[in-house]
Amino acid sequence: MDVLYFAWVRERIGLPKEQVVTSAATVLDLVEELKAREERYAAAFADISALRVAVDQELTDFDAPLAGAREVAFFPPMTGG
Amino acid sequence: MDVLYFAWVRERIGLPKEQVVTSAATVLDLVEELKAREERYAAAFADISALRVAVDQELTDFDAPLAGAREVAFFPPMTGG
Amino acid sequence: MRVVVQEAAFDAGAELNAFSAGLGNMGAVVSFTGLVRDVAGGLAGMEIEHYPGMTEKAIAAICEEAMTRWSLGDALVIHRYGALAAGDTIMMVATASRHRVDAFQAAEFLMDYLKSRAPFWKKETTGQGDGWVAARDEDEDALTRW
Amino acid sequence: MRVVVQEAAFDAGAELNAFSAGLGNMGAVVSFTGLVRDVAGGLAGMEIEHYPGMTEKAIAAICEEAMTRWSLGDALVIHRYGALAAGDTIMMVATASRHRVDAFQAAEFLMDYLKSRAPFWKKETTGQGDGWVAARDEDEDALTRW
Repeated sequence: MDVLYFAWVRERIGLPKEQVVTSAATVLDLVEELKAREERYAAAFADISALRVAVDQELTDFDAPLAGAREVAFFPPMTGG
Repeated sequence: MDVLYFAWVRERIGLPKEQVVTSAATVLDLVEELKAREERYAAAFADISALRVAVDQELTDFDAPLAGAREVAFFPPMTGG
Repeated sequence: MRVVVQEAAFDAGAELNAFSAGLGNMGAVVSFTGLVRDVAGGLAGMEIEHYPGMTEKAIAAICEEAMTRWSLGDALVIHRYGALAAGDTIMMVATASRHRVDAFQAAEFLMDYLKSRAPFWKKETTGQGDGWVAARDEDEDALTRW
Repeated sequence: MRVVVQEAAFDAGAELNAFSAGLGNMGAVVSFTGLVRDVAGGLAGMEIEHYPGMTEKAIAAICEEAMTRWSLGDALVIHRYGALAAGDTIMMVATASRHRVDAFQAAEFLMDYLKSRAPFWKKETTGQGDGWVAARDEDEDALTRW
């Protein structure tokens, strides 16, 4: 599965995209796996209320299932317009 | 006093502007004077609820006083924009 | 603040760009453009009559009211009179503010007041003859929200 | 309906004119233009990051929602990403309708959703360094009215 990071999440983790092999059932499970890896992930995901997530390019919640997902993206609240 | 007519009021009365010598105390008094003149005025002013009036280029009501007024204008509801 | 009442055509896009270029520190620009539309089909043209002298004063007063009600960096109104054809630009309004809500609200306010309080009258010409455009009750009612 | 996400600068006035020219029978056009503003003074520039692929889809979905909610003849969204300078045009929205209320409402709806639901992130560069622009609570709250 491709995992993408944008804005300050990308900066904290230090890369825009990576391939992750996971059997995480939900977005939140994936976040817990990533946080357990390294301090930079733990720092980026310390407060998920400050984050948003998209699964296959659709905004969703952290309890969304990951079955069949090809792409998960984490980022702060958007500031377009 | 200058009396001005716009849009279909102008068309019914048949002129855009005329000088009127009057001692009418209010706009309504002036309207009654004009209606008494000729049929075309009576036709134009038949239903004053369909008309608007400005005294010295400020929108006002038909019971507005005319003391000191230099210019009175009659017209239908505006359709700008 | 700029109010223009003119017979000549104008370039709404060029006006929008000039308005935006002069703003300094305002990030939000809203514009409204009104075009002659051929509702029923067969419109040959439109003639807009106005009240020279009162028109400019009435629009300036509406703009000043908008500037006091909202936090605006600038406001622009251009309104034509005389003969227009289907598709022609009749008028435009532009407003600028720091946050978009002010610019949107002020532009709607300006339009609501221009529709019913600025002395313009539209006459449509069709193959069946001429007719003065009737004021819409909705336009008068729109003023009650401000 | 046209959605453009691009790095290059664009001419908002020319886009407004092209949009208005293609409308046929719609008399009301509303546009919103967002400019880079230097709120605190000393802004060196802005960098806008986005999510290629999702961005276009998210904006198209927002536009389609607007087209179903209001009676619109057309809608346009152009949004830039990459490096911008103070005063640059970041994005624009345009809507067209027969009566002005639809165009105004739809433009405000598009802006409210673009602000908080299209995947763009702004970073400001000043003499004191870089900083991501924080989302405003008002922008999130604005969505509740639709």
